[in-house]
Formats: sequence, C-alpha cells, structure tokens
Amino acid sequence: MVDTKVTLCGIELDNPVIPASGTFGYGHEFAELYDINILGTFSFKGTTQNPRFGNPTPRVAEVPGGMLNSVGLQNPGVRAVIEEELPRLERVFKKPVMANISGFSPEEYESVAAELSECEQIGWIEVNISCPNVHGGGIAFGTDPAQAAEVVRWVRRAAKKPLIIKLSPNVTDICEIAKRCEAEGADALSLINTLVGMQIDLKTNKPVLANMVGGYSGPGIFPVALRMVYQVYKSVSIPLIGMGGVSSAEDVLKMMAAGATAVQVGSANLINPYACRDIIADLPRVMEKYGVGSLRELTGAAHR
Amino acid sequence: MVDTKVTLCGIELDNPVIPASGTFGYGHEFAELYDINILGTFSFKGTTQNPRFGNPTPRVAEVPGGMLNSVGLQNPGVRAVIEEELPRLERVFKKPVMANISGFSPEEYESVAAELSECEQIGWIEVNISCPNVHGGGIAFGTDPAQAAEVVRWVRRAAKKPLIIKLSPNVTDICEIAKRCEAEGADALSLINTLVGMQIDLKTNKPVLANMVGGYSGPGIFPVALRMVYQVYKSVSIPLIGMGGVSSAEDVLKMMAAGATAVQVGSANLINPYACRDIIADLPRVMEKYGVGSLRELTGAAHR
Amino acid sequence: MKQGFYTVIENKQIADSTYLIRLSGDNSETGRPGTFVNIRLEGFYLRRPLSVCDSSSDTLTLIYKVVGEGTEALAATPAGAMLDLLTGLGNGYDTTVLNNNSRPLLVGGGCGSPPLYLLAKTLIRAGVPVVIILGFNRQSEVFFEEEFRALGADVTITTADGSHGRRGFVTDAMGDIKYDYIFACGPEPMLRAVYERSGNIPGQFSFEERMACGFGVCMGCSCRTKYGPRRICRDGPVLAKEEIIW
Amino acid sequence: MKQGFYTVIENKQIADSTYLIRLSGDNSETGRPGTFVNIRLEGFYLRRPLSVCDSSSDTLTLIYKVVGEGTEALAATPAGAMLDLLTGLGNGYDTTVLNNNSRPLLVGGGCGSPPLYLLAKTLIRAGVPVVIILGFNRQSEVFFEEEFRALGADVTITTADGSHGRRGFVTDAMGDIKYDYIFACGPEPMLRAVYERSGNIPGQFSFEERMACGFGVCMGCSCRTKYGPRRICRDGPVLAKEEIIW
Ligand SMILES: Cc1cc2nc3c(=O)[nH]c(=O)nc-3n(C[C@H](O)[C@H](O)[C@H](O)COP(=O)(O)OP(=O)(O)OC[C@H]3O[C@@H](n4cnc5c(N)ncnc54)[C@H](O)[C@@H]3O)c2cc1C
Ligand SMILES: Cc1cc2nc3c(=O)[nH]c(=O)nc-3n(C[C@H](O)[C@H](O)[C@H](O)COP(=O)(O)OP(=O)(O)OC[C@H]3O[C@@H](n4cnc5c(N)ncnc54)[C@H](O)[C@@H]3O)c2cc1C
Ligand SMILES: Cc1cc2nc3c(=O)[nH]c(=O)nc-3n(C[C@H](O)[C@H](O)[C@H](O)COP(=O)(O)O)c2cc1C
Ligand SMILES: Cc1cc2nc3c(=O)[nH]c(=O)nc-3n(C[C@H](O)[C@H](O)[C@H](O)COP(=O)(O)O)c2cc1C
Ligand code: FES
Ligand code: FES
Repeated sequence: MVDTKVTLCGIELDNPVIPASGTFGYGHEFAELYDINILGTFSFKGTTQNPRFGNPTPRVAEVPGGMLNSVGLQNPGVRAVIEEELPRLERVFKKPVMANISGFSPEEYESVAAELSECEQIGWIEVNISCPNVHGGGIAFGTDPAQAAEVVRWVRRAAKKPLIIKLSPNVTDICEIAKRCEAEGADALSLINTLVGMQIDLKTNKPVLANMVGGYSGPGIFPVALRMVYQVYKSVSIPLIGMGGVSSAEDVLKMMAAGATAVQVGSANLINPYACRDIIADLPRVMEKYGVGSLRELTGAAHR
Repeated sequence: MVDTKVTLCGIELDNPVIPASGTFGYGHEFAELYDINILGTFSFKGTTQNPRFGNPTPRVAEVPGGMLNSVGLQNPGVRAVIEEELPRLERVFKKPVMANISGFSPEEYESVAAELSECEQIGWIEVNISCPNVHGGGIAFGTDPAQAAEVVRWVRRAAKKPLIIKLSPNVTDICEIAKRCEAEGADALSLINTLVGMQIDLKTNKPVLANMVGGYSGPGIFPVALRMVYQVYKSVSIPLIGMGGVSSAEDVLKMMAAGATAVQVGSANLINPYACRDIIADLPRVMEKYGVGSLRELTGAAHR
Repeated sequence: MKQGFYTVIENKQIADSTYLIRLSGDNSETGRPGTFVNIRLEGFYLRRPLSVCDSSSDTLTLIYKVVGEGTEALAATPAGAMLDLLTGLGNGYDTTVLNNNSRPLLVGGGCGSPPLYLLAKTLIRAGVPVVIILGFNRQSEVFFEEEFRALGADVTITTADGSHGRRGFVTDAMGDIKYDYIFACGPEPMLRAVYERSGNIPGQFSFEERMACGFGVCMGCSCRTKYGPRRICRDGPVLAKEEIIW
Repeated sequence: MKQGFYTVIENKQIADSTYLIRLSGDNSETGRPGTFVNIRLEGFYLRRPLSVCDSSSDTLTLIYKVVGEGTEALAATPAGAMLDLLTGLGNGYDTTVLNNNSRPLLVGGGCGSPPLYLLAKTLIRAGVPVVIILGFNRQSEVFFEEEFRALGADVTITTADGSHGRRGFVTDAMGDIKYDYIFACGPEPMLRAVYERSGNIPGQFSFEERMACGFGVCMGCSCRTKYGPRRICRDGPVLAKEEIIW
C-alpha cells in the first residue's frame, strides 16, 4: 500500500493533486462529471473585488505544446463568489478549497483576501501576483521583487488563512522574488503561472489573440516549471506547490522530486475533463513502479 | 514565382533560413548530406578563445516539446576554427558564414571577435551573450542590461563585420536589453537562445543532466520566441533574426510576420538532418498558400 | 456531457473542401439540435468543436469544412479509426417555444448549415413546417440541398455568384418568406445581417468562438449579452435573439 | 549516414523485457559491425539509438531492452508499421587490425551483446575464430546463446545468480581463455572491469552516451580520451583501448 497523503500548511490532503486556478471554474461543472472529493483540493478561478468580463475574444489559442489564454480574469467578483459559488460548492465538495485571488492594486488584494478569509470553506488563500499593477505602470506585480513584496505585505495583514503566493515565471531571477515573498510572511509558494507567448494566424498574418499576447500553459512549459521548482526549493524553506504542464502521475512525481509538496494540474483538465481523476487513479501504480512508498517523502528527493 | 530573398545587414540571402549555432557544427557533417549552399547562410558552433570540452555528460535530455542541452560550449577554440574549420568549410560552402562567438569576459568576446573579423569567409558576427560572466558573479551577461551593454561595447570596437547580438530569453524584460544592445551599436539581434529547463529521471529521482539544468529548445519554446520577436520588433529598429522551435516553413512565415528579417532553425536539424533543406523546399508552396509573394515584405506584417 | 470513443464509419468529401463524417458510438447525448461535440485529434493539443448535423441511436453525422491543420487532419482520418469525443456540449436550440402553428424560418450560411439539419428534422417530426434558406458562395460549395428536401423542408439556396439557386445573400431571399420565428447559424456577418433583416421577429442564433475546454470552465469563449457574460460553449452556442449584443 | 523508412517485419520478445525487431528497408549502410541506427518514434522528440545486431541485404535486426517510454513504445510497434531510421551511424569496430592468426575475445553484457553478433559473423566469415563471453543477471535475461553458437563461435554464458551457464561476471570467465585482442560492449562498469582484467591486451570498447543528433553535430555525447574529446556518436561508439580515459 502506497501512501499518497501530503500536508500543505497544516492541512492534510488525501493526495497532492490540485486542479489549478482558471481551469476548474468554481468546481461544479466538474462535480457533474465525477466526485471531486477525490481531489487533494482545488484552486478556484482567480477572484477579484468586482465582477470582470476580461479581455476581448479570441482569448484562447492553440500552440505546439499547449495553449495560450488571455482570458483576463473573468469572474463574478468576490461577493458573488461568497454568496453564490461557495454555497453551491458546499453541496458537492466537503474539503477545504483554495481561494485564488487577484487584484490590480495592493489594496484590492488585501480586501479580497479579507473577505474570503471569513469563509469557513476556504483552506488557503493563493495570491496570483501576475496581474498588472494599474498604479505601477502596468507591469505585473510578480515581475518586480519590490512590488511582489508589497502585495504580500498587504495580503498578509488581511489573510487569516495559510497564504500561498503564486509566482510569475516571466522573470530573470525567480529565486529572488521567492525569497522576498517568504520574508514578507508567505506560508507557501505556487509556481509557475503561465509564460508569456504568442500565436500568429497565417491566414491573416495577425496574432490569434485579440490581446496579441497570452499566457502559455501545457506540457511545453513543464521543463521550465520543473527547473523553477528545483531552484526555488533551494532558496526558501516554505513549501512549494509545483505546476506547469503537469499531465500525468509521472509528472506529479517529478514535480515532487524537484521540491513540490503538492502539485497543480491546469490545462490538462481542459482537454481531458477527467485528467485529475485519471492522474489520482494512476498514482499508486506509478509510485510502485518507481519504488515510492510515501509521496510525502518524495518532496525534494532530487536534491538529496 | 515567389521571392524568398531577404537582406541581412546589407548581405543578400537567397532565403531567410539559417541553421542555428550549436546544431550545425562547422557545416561539414551536413555538407556530406546535402549541398549546404542552398541555405541562406548558417551560424557555426559557438567559438571561444580557447578550446573547451564543455560540461560533463549526460548533457542532453528529452522533454515534452523538445530537448535540453548543457553542452557548455564545446569547441576547438578560435585558432583551430580559423586554421582548420574555415579552410575545410571553404571547399563546400561558398557563401558568407555567420560566426557565433562566446566568452566569459568582455575581453574574451572582444578578442575572438577581432580574430574572426579578419576572415573573409565570415559575413556576420553573432555574439551569444547567454554565457556566465566569470568575473560578474557567474550570472549570464545576457540577463543583465548593463552587462549585456558592456559586452556589446567591447565587441563593437573589435568587430569589422555586421554585429548581431543573440539575446537570452530568461529575462523579465527582453525589450530593455534589446534597446541597450541597439544603443551600443548592434547591427541586428538574434532571438531567442534557449530557456532554462530541467528534466528528472524517475528511476533515480535525479536531474537527467549532470549539470542539473540545461537550455530548453524545440517546438515547445516557439510561442515564447514568437512573442519576444514581436515585442522586440516594436522596441528597436535594427533587423531581427527569429528562432526558437522553428520546424516548418509555416513557422518561418510566422516568425517573419512577427518581425524577423531572417529565421534560424536549431534543434529541428538534430532530429531531421534534412530539416533546413526540407523547409527551404517547402517555402514556395507555403508562401503561395498564404498569398505571400515576397518574403522580404512579410517582415513585421503582424504589426500592420 | 460525455466522453467517449467513436469509430469512423465513413468520411467523405461532399463539396468544396467540405466533408461529411459518420461516427458510431454512444449517442445518448447527441440528440439535441444545435449542440456540438469536441474532437481530440492526434498531435493537436486542443479539441475541435463541430456541431451535430444528425444523430440516430447509433450514428452521429458531422459536416465540416477544412480550414486549417486540424480539420485537414480530420479529413485524412480513415474509416475504422477511433476518435475521442466529448458529446452533449452546449445548450442547443430550444424548440419548445414553437408549436404546430409556428412558421419558423431556418437560415444557414456555409458550414453553419449542418446543425440546422437535425433542427429541421426535429421540427418536422414534431409537425412544424420548415422553410430554410441556405447560403453559399458558389455552386461547388453547396451541400445537403436534397437531404433537407427529403426531410420535407421548403429549401431555397442562394449563391453569392448566382451559380446555383438564387443569386445573392440569404437576406435577399428572406423578403419572400412569411415567418414568425427565426433560427440562424453561420458566420457572424451573416448572423448580423439576418438579425437586422428579421426585425422584431424573435429567434435563436448560433455562434462560434475559439474554445479551449468547450464545457464551461476556462472562460475562453465568453461573449457579452444583454443579460451579462455568457460562455458560448455552455450557455450557448445558441443565444436568444433578445439577449444578443453585436 | 542515410535516412530511410523501414517496415517492421517482426517485433517479438526474446527474453525478460528484451525484444528483437526485424526491419526491411535500404540496408546499404548497416553492414559494418558496431555501428548503430537512430529511430524516430511517434510522440518522442529525440530519436532512440540502437546498435545493428545483424544486417543482410534486405533485413536489419535490432535487439533492445525496454527501459523507458521510448523502448516501451517501440515494443508496442506492430509488424507492418513504418519507422523512420537514420542508419550507418558511428565508426563501428575496426576488424582490419585482425588476421587469421588472431585470437579475439568478444565480451558482451546484457543488451550490450547485440552488436557483437554482426561482429562475430563478420570475423568468422573472414576466417577468424571467435570466442565470446556473454554476461547476464539471470537465466530469464539470456538471449542469442544458440544464435552465436550457430555462427560457429565458442560461447560462454555467465549469470550473476548462476541460474544459467557459469555463475559470476564476465570477467570471472576471462581467466580461462587465451586471447590476443578484445572487443567489448555493455554497461560502463562492465567495460571498465573488462578493460582492467584484460591488462595489456589491445582491443576496442563500445560506449553508450545520451545523444541528441547521433551524427556528430550537437556535441551532446562527447567524452574525453587520451587524444582529446571524441563524439561517441561519430568518432565512437567504439574507442580503441589505448585512448580510453575512465
Ligand atoms: C460550437 C461550434 C460549432 C462548430 N460547428 C462547426 C461545424 O459543424 N462545421 C464546421 O465546418 N465548423 C464548425 N465550427 C468551426 C470549427 O470548429 C473550426 O473550423 C475548426 O475548429 C478549425 O480547426 P482547424 O484546426 O482546421 O483550424 P485552425 O485555424 O488551424 O485552428 C486553430 C485553433 O483555432 C480554432 N478555430 C479555428 N477556427 C475556428 C472557428 N471558426 N470556431 C472556433 N474555433 C476555431 C481551432 O479549434 C483551433 O483551436 C464550429 C465551431 C464552434 C465553436
Ligand atoms: C550507440 C548506442 C547503441 C545502443 N544500442 C542499444 C542496443 O542495441 N540495445 C539496447 O537495448 N539499447 C541500446 N542502447 C541504449 C538505448 O539507446 C536506450 O536504452 C534507449 O534510448 C532508451 O530509451 P527509452 O525512451 O526507453 O528510455 P528513457 O530513459 O525514457 O529515455 C529518455 C532519453 O534518454 C536516452 N537514453 C536513455 N538511456 C540511454 C542509454 N543507455 N544510452 C543512450 N541514451 C539513453 C533516450 O534515448 C532518450 O533520449 C544504445 C545506446 C547507444 C548510445
Ligand atoms: C484558461 C486559463 C485560465 C487561468 N486563470 C488563472 C487564474 O485565474 N488565476 C491564476 O492564478 N492562474 C490562472 N491560470 C494559470 C494556471 O492556474 C496555471 O498556473 C498555468 O496554466 C500552468 O499550469 P498548466 O500548464 O498545468 O496549465 C489560468 C490558466 C489557464 C489555461
Ligand atoms: C545542442 C545545442 C547547442 C547549442 N549551442 C549554441 C551555441 O554554441 N551558441 C549559441 O548562440 N546558441 C547555441 N544553441 C542555441 C540555438 O542556437 C538556438 O538559439 C536555440 O536552440 C533555440 O532554437 P531551436 O528551438 O530551433 O533549437 C544551442 C542549442 C542546442 C540545442
Ligand atoms: S471554451 Fe472553456 S468556457 Fe467555453
Ligand atoms: S549526439 Fe550529437 S554530437 Fe553526438
């Protein structure tokens, strides 16, 4: 019997598999397909203070190795999430859920974190710092160590749940940003968010996305994600959630060997709605194949 | 009749297809397979002052979407290149060749550039600034705007050929570095070099590469490369050479629409030794399919 | 929604770069007109959405135009091959708004016509007479004219160049017809022209948008409507005329 | 080097996770013992290098062990399938250093033995007597014992657990044999043990290294030798004993 349990910031998960924010909605579409209580947990769609429609369409595109999205954080706003989505979720999901939040100013992050901190269903707050800072020249908080630190400082004050900062990979030195987030009190780090990419349609010679560029996700980013998890593991001592292109139980094991305590699965859910169920079902077989008795002990194995 | 000719820093190329440095040796292995004079030109293996063995093996690995390498600039040194490789090349390649150079200090770059500048066969000097600066804490020149600028300044003094700076994609803001290189007198920019990635072998739970991390190349990096070419095209007015995962004539057209004047093909040569020959042969068909009469005019089409 | 494997029974060209593919598999979710399936193709990351053209207890028929690499690969799929499909996607046309006295007009443009076939079949079976206008660019693109007739529909074909049927656009043929409800599917400029030409007459319009998941979780395909954002893949592809914002 | 498409004639398991595949195609470059081919497999970016085990005018035989996803996919390739191969890779064994009076010893370990088959065949045809030691872990892994005998070679099998042939390692069997030249192929620790056990006797050793191109242009597979860096794929995989640095 293999042991798939892991502990993330004091909360035990039945397994380390967590659908990633933006690829699992608020859970109920998947709950129609399978019992989502088999998941470690899931991270819900990035939620902001106010409802957002997001960017103009087309806002998804196919690329070799995965996809691009420029959804632009469409969500119903934090009040609707608390009043409609969470009660609806409660009926089908009995575990603590991960609240993914976004903002366009440190204040927005703080207030969304404060509101969601009051919800019992929420186990962790995962802060997506890849959003543009509207008061800071529009560059993403997560690409600047000082701005990243500022967001963490504000959210830390408000968050009464374990605080996970989700890092952007579009940086020269992800370890520097990771260390700053740790210093400001992050309880864990999620990495990676999408790489910035583009696709061009030769029929029009124009970028496919109305937004020109978009976030690149899927198997093609796995090598970069794995490397970043490996490097950040050396730089901080808080737990890491690894993600980026994870599509199989083997990928989950690799992420954990590189240093992840838990693993998120994003785009794979979109092309195979049963991806997470299948990965979880396959974990014991793959653990046995590679002689892994307990997943918990695998974390960081590549460093030993 | 479609026109595949382009002009790169004053030198006309029969077509924009250029095998990328490190994937074509010094040309003669490929000359045994096909007439390499069909190429626009090619960029030879990154050459340093002294002979180098490079990193320990394993130094290549497979990943979804491509491969990793940590070859570490194995080359026979600039003297052997001038005395042995170039004379040998002269017998099979009648066009100006692109000299790819590397260094571990600005002085080394300068002196390699100076020596190669004396060679008539060489049409352009392409400076790989992704090497670690041994006197600068070991971070890659190409990831720091000031250090990148310094290399360009030194090489510019020595180079009597059109000077192409090859940018690293592992940066927060590639446009900033591109602008600095332009300001220091670069005649063109090549982008992108490899992304930093990792692969783990579950049989050992260790990184496959002896060097732990390596450069990720192949189709999986195409979306990032295309985006960077698109962004840098907006930031500078010197010509760009686009590369990163290019594997087909369609990819060549996309790179040019994004802003490239010429296109390099790297890893594709390793898995299909006839890749560049096949792409060149396919260009007229694909140009006709998408109504491109002249490749020259395609450059930057996505911006219009 | 269901995920299932389907066997290709036949896959043949029926008009200019237009193919008909018949599949056999679990059709428990393909019976509602206006819904679509999402097909996984070897070597492509995202699935390809195609509308249900016809569905019986054991056969699913799709009609698709080759417009890019994915549909090219689909056209090259031989009989006997297996395809991974998500079925039962989208809301589909709501036919409960009609009764035997209704006089609906169906308008299809190019490869937007396929879903109208199952719609016409469903309406006719329910005793509702169907008048349909199908627009194409030229004769060589026309398909399913006879098939719609065989259902008992009153069919008008328009071609932009006049090489078959009536010369002009679908909207040019709309003036001759008396109708009290409209169903439309086709390229957006056509939908918009039909929307305007049909004035106050109510109806349902089916839209296309680039999709990632196709089942409502990625927010890739959203559009704005008078009642707020809608996901084309789940809240659509069919929108009621009164909610559409152009 | 040549690129060509080969048809799988048969692909069967011959020992524990060990398979023999026979291919038909252009064999103009597969005749030199010790050379290898590089196989493209659907869904894998890099090719997989495998040594030529046997080659006739129309048939190429390879023997491979399933160790990972690529060889797993290869094992699942049915007869009739087509494979894209680069052939004629590597330097191969130099047999011109021997003559009819030579007494070469061939030593193979596990899935390192295949290239010794074509080597033995070539030597025996040239009138050179062949003595060969093949080492395995256990009986269920043993393959080609009879095939080597059928060539006329003097074959000793060793197994680490003694379940077949002589118990122990290949080097344990070397003491009984008189030889003046050595050819070896197998895992690196075995090669090294054979190198040391064979003292001053000259020979050729075949190495493995992770490869990208397999034809000498990427510098992925280099190793240091006494005479400078060598590419295992092009200057090797066979190195002369005197140039090896461990
Ligand atoms: C709900 C729905 C139903 C559809 N029904 C039909 C049908 O019955 N018959 C038919 O011929 N076509 C239909 N389409 C359009 C069809 O999905 C596209 O033509 C097809 O996906 C193109 O794929 P490709 O790989 O050949 O093109 P490429 O341009 O190479 O595709 C690249 C990417 O863009 C997407 N894409 C390209 N064009 C479209 C488009 N028009 N709509 C949505 N995504 C697109 C592809 O799915 C893929 O992700 C439908 C689209 C939707 C959204
Ligand atoms: C010149 C040469 C000749 C060979 N001849 C044979 C032979 O005749 N029979 C046989 O069974 N094996 C042989 N091998 C080893 C064989 O190439 C590997 O076992 C095979 O590539 C493993 O692929 P995989 O996808 O199953 O393993 P994975 O571990 O999943 O492969 C991942 C990557 O590592 C590479 N790799 C893994 N193991 C090796 C290895 N030992 N050597 C080189 N690359 C490796 C793969 O090619 C691939 O690029 C030879 C290797 C070389 C270099
Ligand atoms: C359609 C889509 C929407 C996403 N939305 C969010 C989001 O709202 N918040 C967030 O933190 N990450 C978001 N992401 C990023 C993913 O959570 C994940 O970090 C990324 O996709 C990499 O993982 P993958 O390769 O497994 O998809 C989104 C990704 C996709 C594909
Ligand atoms: C094996 C290998 C060796 C390389 N060596 C060099 C080099 O010496 N100098 C250099 O500038 N780039 C080098 N590169 C980078 C390529 O030139 C190219 O920028 C990169 O691989 C992206 O292109 P691709 O995806 O088409 O391979 C090397 C790449 C590979 C795969
Ligand atoms: S395509 Fe994912 S929500 Fe519609
Ligand atoms: S594998 Fe490329 S040089 Fe040997």
